Amino acid sequence: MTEFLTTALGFILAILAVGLIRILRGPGDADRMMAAQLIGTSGIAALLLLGTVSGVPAAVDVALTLALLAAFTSIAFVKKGTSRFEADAPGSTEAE
Amino acid sequence: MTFALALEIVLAAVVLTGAVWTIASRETLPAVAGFVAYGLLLALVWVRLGAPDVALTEAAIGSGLTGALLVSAAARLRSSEGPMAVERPDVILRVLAAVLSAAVTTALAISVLLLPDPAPTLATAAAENAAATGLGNPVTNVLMAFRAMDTMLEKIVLLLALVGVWSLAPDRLWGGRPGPRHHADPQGVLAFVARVLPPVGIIVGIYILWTSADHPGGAFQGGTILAAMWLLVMMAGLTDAPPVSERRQRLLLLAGPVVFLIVGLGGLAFGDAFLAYPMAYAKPLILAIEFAMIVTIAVTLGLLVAGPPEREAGS
Amino acid sequence: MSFALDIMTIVAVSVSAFFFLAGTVGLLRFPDTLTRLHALTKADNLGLGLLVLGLLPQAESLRGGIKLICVWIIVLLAGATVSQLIAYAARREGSQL
Amino acid sequence: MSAGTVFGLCAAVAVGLGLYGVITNPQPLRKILAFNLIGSGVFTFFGVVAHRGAAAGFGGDPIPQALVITGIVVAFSATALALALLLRLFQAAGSATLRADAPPSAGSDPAKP
Repeated sequence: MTEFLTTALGFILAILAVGLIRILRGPGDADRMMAAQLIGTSGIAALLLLGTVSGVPAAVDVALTLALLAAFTSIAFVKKGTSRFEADAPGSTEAE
Repeated sequence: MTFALALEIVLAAVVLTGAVWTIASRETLPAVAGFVAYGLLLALVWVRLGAPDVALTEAAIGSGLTGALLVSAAARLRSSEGPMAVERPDVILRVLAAVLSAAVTTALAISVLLLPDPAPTLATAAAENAAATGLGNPVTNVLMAFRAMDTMLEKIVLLLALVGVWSLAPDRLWGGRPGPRHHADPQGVLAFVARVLPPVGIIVGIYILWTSADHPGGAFQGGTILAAMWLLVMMAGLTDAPPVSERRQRLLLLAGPVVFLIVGLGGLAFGDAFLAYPMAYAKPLILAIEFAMIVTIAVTLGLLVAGPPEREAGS
Repeated sequence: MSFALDIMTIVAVSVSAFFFLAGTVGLLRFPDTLTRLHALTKADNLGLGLLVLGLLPQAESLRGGIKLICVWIIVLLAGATVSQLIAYAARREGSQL
Repeated sequence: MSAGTVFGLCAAVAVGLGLYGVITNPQPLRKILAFNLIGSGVFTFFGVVAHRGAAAGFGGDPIPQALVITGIVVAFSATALALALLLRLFQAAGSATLRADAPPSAGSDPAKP
């Protein structure tokens, strides 16, 4: 079982590396944000697998923290320090 | 064993990809993204090194909060990037820097390979004295009891950094509110997530503190989550950053260090030394310090990310 | 019983790896931003969800299992939100062209 | 080759990369990034030392681990202060360069906060 999960972990890490390359290539900011999102999710997946493989149950706590902070950082990336998130401002959203 | 070794080599290679990207990227924002990914992967390394406490800290502070701080700074500095990107140091300097860096790397690599065997360790000493505090997590024991002085001074360093950041404000804005006022559609997605996520985050943050008695966790890590949730609510425009002159906020900033100091002085008065906890009360005292500290840490970290005052208090 | 649980882990983790692969291939190969975003959400929701499902039988305690599910729920919530924000950003970028 | 050795070598490379970045990159923000890279490399190195000291049923020596946690927090506060200084420099001088002879860029209006 450990061998299988280790292989899966290696695979997820490879996907994460692909996500890194996507950030490198761009081209637009949107693609970079998507790649960051993929890195966050696959990082959490890798962490859960690693915790099981290495027998560190606290890895789940790390994953919880990472999930919350990844959401926070992703949103900070999308906002990029601007005070107004333009697409979300009244007027530019679709009529509800 | 070879399976595990292969895994470690793959992990190290991916970590270094992030590091190379952080240095080599031409634009700043992708470099910051690379650094955040690097921090995330470093958390994996820490889990692998048997240090989930450090993994939590790296994931929360090293990657998440530092990332948010760097992103907003990078976005504000973007307009200065144009002429700067062209400006490159000459070839000789770069070659010299490369030689120097390679030399440092080689020296460190050699010292890794030559580390003494068996390694010196204080783990046995930490285990022998664990009964004195009644806590099961050795790292919390070291942070809160054996080396409590370090932790207290670190709180004061955080506070000094905040004072430093605040004092960068122009005179006329002193006492004002940090950062820009954020606005977002109150019915929009951002406001939605800023309403749903923080309650979950607060529970997780307190859980991380609570569990730190016997399992990996702690006040820094929990406090960072709380700070991130507060910043999220601010980013969604649901609340405003308080003016730096606000008295309640100042009290919260001081709560952790003051409780720490009082307990420390109590040790001096009733016990053997500064910060010596009486055996019977060690655990409740440590918990009291940690609860005061998580509040202070959350407020301090949040305000450090928010930055110096930029608007007048009334605005 | 433990054998059946192991089989469940292997199947769920394999399928989850497939979804991660699909999401990544989509992210690299799909022609425009919104379709790439569509591919990405598969990795988020199904990939991680199936991984959590696969790791549940290996969890050491009930508390560990509950925390695993919490991780997935937080990622789902955050992923759904951030995907929308990215889509807005992409539309803004597109309209500027 | 033990578990720690791989990550120890990884840490050595991270320190070297960070040092190169600090020296060669002209942008102060990138220097701060690179400096953080050096810091995390040193922390990882220390983590390898802690891992080798695993004894008494612990996964590693808790003393270096606790020191690294303190170090990460202090590194964060230093980064926050450095970035605030940089942004203030940008506001006051209109450019974020460290060169003394740099012309003020058109990026920002110094009079505007």
